[in-house]
Amino acid sequence: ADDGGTQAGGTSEAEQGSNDEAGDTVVIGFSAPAADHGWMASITESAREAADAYEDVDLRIAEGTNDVNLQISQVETFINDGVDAIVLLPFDGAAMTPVALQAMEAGIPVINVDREFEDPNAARVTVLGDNYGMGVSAGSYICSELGDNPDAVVAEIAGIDSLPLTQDRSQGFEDALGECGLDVDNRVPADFTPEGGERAASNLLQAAPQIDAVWNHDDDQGVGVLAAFENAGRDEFFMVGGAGSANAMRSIQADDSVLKATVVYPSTQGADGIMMARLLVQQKALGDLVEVEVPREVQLYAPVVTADNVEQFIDTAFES
Amino acid sequence: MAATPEGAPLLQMSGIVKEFPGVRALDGVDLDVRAGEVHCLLGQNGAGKSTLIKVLSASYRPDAGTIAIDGAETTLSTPAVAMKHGISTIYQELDLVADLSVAENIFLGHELSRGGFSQRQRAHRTTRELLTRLGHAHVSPTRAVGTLSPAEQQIVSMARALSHDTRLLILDEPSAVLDQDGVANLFRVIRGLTAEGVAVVYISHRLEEIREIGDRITVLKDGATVATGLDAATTPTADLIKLMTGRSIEYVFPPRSSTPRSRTDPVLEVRGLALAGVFSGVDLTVHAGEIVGLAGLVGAGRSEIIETLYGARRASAGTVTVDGRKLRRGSVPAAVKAGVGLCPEERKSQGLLLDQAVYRNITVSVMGRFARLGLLDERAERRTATELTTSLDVRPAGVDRAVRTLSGGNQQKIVLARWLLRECRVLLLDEPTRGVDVGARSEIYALVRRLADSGVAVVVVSSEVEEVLGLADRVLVVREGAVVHESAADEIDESRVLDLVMEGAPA
Amino acid sequence: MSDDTEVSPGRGLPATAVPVSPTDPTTGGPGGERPARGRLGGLGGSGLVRNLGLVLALVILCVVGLVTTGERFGSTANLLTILRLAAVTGVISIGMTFVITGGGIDLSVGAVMALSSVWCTTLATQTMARDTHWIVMVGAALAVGAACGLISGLLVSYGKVVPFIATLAMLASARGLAEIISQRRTQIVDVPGFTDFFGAEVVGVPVIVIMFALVAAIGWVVFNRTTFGRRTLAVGGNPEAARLAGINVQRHTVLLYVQLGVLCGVAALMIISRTSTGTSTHGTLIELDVIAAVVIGGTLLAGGRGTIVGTVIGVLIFTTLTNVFTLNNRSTSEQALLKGVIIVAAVLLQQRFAARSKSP
Amino acid sequence: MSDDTEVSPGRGLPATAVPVSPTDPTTGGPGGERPARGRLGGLGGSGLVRNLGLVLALVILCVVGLVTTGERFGSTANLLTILRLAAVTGVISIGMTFVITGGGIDLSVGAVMALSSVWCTTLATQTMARDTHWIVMVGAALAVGAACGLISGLLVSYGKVVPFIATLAMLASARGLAEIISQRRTQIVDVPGFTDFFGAEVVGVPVIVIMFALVAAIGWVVFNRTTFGRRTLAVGGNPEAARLAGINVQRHTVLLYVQLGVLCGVAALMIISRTSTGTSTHGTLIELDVIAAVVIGGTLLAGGRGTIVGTVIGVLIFTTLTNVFTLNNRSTSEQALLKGVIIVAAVLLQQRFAARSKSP
Ligand SMILES: Nc1ncnc2c1ncn2[C@@H]1O[C@H](COP(=O)(O)OP(=O)(O)OP(=O)(O)O)[C@@H](O)[C@H]1O
Ligand SMILES: Nc1ncnc2c1ncn2[C@@H]1O[C@H](COP(=O)(O)OP(=O)(O)OP(=O)(O)O)[C@@H](O)[C@H]1O
Ligand SMILES: [Mg+2]
Ligand SMILES: [Mg+2]
Repeated sequence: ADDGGTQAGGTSEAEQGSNDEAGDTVVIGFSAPAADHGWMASITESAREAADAYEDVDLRIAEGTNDVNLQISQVETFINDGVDAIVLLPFDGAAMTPVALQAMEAGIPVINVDREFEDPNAARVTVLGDNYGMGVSAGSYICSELGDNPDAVVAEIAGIDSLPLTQDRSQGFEDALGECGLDVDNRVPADFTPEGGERAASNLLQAAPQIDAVWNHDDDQGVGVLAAFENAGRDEFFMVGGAGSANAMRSIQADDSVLKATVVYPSTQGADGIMMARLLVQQKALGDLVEVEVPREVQLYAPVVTADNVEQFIDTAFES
Repeated sequence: MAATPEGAPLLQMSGIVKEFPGVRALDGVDLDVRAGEVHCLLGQNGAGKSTLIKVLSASYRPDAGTIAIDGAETTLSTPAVAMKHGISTIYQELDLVADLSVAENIFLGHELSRGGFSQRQRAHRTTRELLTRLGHAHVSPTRAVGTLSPAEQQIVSMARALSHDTRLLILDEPSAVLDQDGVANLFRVIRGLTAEGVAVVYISHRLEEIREIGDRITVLKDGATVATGLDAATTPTADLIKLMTGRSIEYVFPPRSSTPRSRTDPVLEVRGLALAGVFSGVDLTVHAGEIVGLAGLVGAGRSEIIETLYGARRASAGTVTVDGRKLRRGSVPAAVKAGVGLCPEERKSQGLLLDQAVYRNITVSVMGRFARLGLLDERAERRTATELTTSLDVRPAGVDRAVRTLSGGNQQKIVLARWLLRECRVLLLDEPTRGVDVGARSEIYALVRRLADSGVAVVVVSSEVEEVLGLADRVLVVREGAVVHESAADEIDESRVLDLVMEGAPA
Repeated sequence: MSDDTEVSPGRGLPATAVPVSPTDPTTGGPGGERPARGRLGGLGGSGLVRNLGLVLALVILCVVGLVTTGERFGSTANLLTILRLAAVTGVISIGMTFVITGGGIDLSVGAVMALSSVWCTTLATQTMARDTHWIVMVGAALAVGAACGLISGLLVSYGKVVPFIATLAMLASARGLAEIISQRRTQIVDVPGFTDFFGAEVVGVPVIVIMFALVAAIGWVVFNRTTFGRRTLAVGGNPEAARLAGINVQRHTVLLYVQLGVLCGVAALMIISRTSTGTSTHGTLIELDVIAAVVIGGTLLAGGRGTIVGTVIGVLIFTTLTNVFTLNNRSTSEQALLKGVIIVAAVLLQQRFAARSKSP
Repeated sequence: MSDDTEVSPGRGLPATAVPVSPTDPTTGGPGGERPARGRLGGLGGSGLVRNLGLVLALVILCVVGLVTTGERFGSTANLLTILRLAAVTGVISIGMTFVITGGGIDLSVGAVMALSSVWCTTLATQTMARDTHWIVMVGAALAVGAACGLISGLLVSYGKVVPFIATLAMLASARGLAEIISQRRTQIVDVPGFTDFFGAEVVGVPVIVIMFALVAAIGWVVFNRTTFGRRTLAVGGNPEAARLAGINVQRHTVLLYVQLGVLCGVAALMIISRTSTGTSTHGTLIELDVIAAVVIGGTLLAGGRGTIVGTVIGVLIFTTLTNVFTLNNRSTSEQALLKGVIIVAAVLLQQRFAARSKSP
């Protein structure tokens, strides 16, 4: 198994060197989509906590929104304000590219988090989760569990279908399943909420009378999904989660449900973004690297958490 | 049957003042009503009659003045309190809930119920009894009120008033929607009530009704009492009119034109017009410059005839031709294009944009005339509207106030003004003078006649036989959806029309 | 309340009144010419007959479900799934039918449900529930709902704020408050009695389905058979007439919003038991589903006309639609596209029938 | 249309008509006692005076902005940011004011905007635009908007489907179609002329802000000074009376939805230029913002009364609120909570003023 060393990215990792010493105050603008599910809420929360940990960071958090028009205007406001850096988790990466470019042209470094811009010049640093990789991880795990049984029924409970990230995850999942001759037999989208998960799962159970494995994209909606399974008394299959909430990990640890694994999609990206921004503005470098500059791109790893390695991850998992 | 004058009057209002933004609707009104009498309230449109009775029924709170019931001063804070005092009101604008049934409307607010559950059987039974006693047993208690004719709705209001323990019954222009037969029935009910000691406040613009039913008269002018306690039977009409309007008006119809109109070309020709289930086989020819009157009982289908003719309802058979061109069935725009105009029967639901300014209501169907490239010349609109409202004596005079704030009669004048302004080949008037006071009536008659003289073909529907006979050149009598008689207006008299109208009708 | 006053009919009427034939040939059903504003045909009171078109739409939907997915659709389990899904929206829709019929609207239902679910699953409430009885949680949920409804109602009736704006403000505030209280965490329920009760089944029927049926039945009775229901129609149809008839229109309006708030609390209990969580995201956008179900059922958005049966069918149509789509494994986009077409088709169908049942 | 027949005004009037003084002292604003149904006070026509309360709310908001964030709020750049943000919602809100005043509602605006943005940024359209002229894209966007509006309008006016349902169906279908066409991918615009034109500034003012101003100005003139605006008021206020007055109510209703559709197309162009993308997620939930702005501006949701000035102020209030929040660094939850409170406060303020300006 790979070493998941970089994924944690929490404050504990950046202990050494002089990076933590206070420098000039850095004003950082932060904008993210609406915190309408646990993972996104935790992104914003972790950003705030990271900022609070440094007395030289002045964080300005804009209202979370799923309206690109509003998010653009938030970035414009940051530009007008002359902040030192902008950490941006765009609702739609492509749609936010022009305004990010505008910020870069105005001399404000943009740290792009999670959903990638269209133009590499629109961000100084990109902190990426790996949505495609997440699907691949989930798919590979299911392949390894089901072995060579091409007749096995695999179901997928996706997130919000119209988001590019959902498509990337599904694509990765499909591709990985294809490697072992499986495919997705039933697929229902939910909406990243427990309620939506419950609704989708209830219908899914009716659509598929017999299932072998389920991948649920999001542990927050997973709470509802598990409730639906329990309500229906169905447990002939195992489920793989997504995102890696603390709840899910505790459940895996206790082995008290069909949830046997989850694919981590770090919610600490927001915090990573803030740290990058601070280092950039204060012209420091990542302590552990030889590089004197903050790197252009950091792609986070999407490891699979099972009962075997849950200990390692549970502390950095987000509470949803 | 004059009431006994001894003791405190049942109701004593004094110095009542009520102000609306920009208008002092009541400016110190005094009124006393005794048990068992019919007290008539007279006054021009906008004099404040309806406002006064709304104060009495606690729909409005007065700004000043006192109200005493049985000699004891009382504050009427909500309509429910007024009802507790035995005050029941039939408002000028019928205030019923269209989608509720007859029985539900009658018992609205004081439902027959046990533990919150409606006792529908009991309500229906009681409703049937009430309606039977009002002479309208044919109205079903379960029917939605919105489907009733205005006259039938009036009966429902009446039944509602009687379902309370009434000591004072207020009737605001009840006869406006009734025909002779209906009025006679109403008077029979009123007499029965007064015989039991119920006091009645009666408002009407028809002086002959006052004479027939009234005991005493109070006259309002510009929100103040100008005379009170007049004897309804003996006070000369000229005096009453003088008191109301401040001038003397001779109440006459304009002279008919001497040349016989049938010589000119027919403008409107209706052949075999029918509306399934309501009327059939209606033929009608109107020549340029001619006024044709449709007489008949309420519910005879006269409104339906002209609404169908106008395309507002889809005819099931027959043709309508204007100036030789056939109109498309069931299309108002087609009729309008051909130069037909309809002044509808119900001003509130069919005629007015209540929240819009007076001038906009007047010009709404002739907007194109004031527009260049779609841009409106509001000053010209206001000017024209002002001319019309002045000649119709609309009060208050401003054309910028919302129509909602006008009195009932003045609202009617606005509806009419719109159609007088309109360049029409054919003008259809449905109850044009409903609720209009004596002063404005002769002005309206003169205007209609002048329009006819300029070559317009006019059709007038009215429940007042006198009006039909006086205004029209030719009269058609409609009964149960069929034209039963047609003749020149001067070849027939009122009693003959009434006979024709009643023949075979119930009661 | 003077409801029970004994009335002597026609007091003081002349005994000579001419009796007319008691059976009336002209009595037609409700209907008649109404303003041309778009509408769903003359859906008056309640009853399956008036909603024939809608019932037919639902039946067609079921037939499509049966044909395309075989007994998977028709199985008891699936039907119960549909009903369970319908329950949450359904309960709120019943309350919304009253509010809309009474001339109002409430956009805050989803947010109030979320706040209610959060409040009744806080650590404090759960601890108290475990220490005493799980009924504490029920009380908390209903009380929060009622309080929100009360505020909305007071704003609308005494503050004279248009319902759309007042309840939109309530939506924003309630969700904000829910987020603050829960700190945007999903709160897991761990009160055994609670979960056992609401998760139970009675002769195979889940408790929440029974709750939905109960609410619908009570709603129907209140709407059609009580003074409260009649007054709601009057207040929505002609508030001025209602006022003049002595009805306290403002108090009635407040009551309308309060009952909807309470039902949002009930819905919160249902969603808590279904998902075993309380969170500020519960009920996001449910207001649109609810209003759509009510309106498609035949309740007039302008007030004054409503039907509980129609609302229930409306809710079932929407849930069944989603279920059939899922069983058929369609993509979300196709679902959306088709959904629009099907909704319009259902309404047009309903209109045909309404028109036919009206003609003589 | 016979409206244009040349007629001498006042034809057939008595020559003796007494001219009344042209200025009338009793002229008050419209208003007076109304049914108790919640409302925003007697907001009649247009003009700043009638909207004094709203203007005041906006001013207070600006003062709060200035006090809490200093010149950061008052800078030209920030004001332009507010206006740019307001432009998209604003353009649609102007069109919505007409539809709501005319007695309808349109929930599909966001979806139509999305479909329009997707259609006009497909590979095919972009290729054609590059080969010929970028105006092709403009044509595509407007045509798609108009077509959607036409369908909604026909459903409402001739199909007699209630506007809420008809446009909800359009919402679902348009978004579904947009997703299918774009295959849920965000489509990047690469037509230099297009981006240059819409991204440009004229004497420091961005083109899309100018477009918004233009649409608002034209909207005001049409609403208040043309027969179209007048008819809209009539159709919404009393459709039956409008019909009997000879207005082709059905055709007018269709036109209302078509103009809104076209403005959704305009909004699509604006959002494309702002984001340089077309996607099926554009304008999600914008319908609520739009309707809220229109209603808070004083347009009656029931139809028959509307104001363009009020709508513009309504849009500005909402966008300024967001801006001030962003500058003040509040948490999203607090923002939501406060937003509700502020909206209600603004409405109550407006009511005070409306009431005062009505009294003599
Ligand atoms: N709600 C209102 N707002 C403003 N002014 C009003 C309102 N209601 C009535 N008025 C005004 O008060 C005056 C009296 O009106 P009222 O309705 O009492 O007259 P009326 O005597 O009943 O006339 P009519 O015979 O035409 O019914 C009129 O000038 C009218 O314009
Ligand atoms: N919308 C409707 N639905 C059902 N029946 C109706 C409707 N409108 C009118 N009617 C019935 O049609 C008949 C004719 O009504 P209407 O009042 O129009 O006759 P009318 O001769 O014009 O009387 P009026 O003197 O009131 O003008 C009545 O029996 C009435 O109840
Ligand atoms: Mg009056
Ligand atoms: Mg009639």
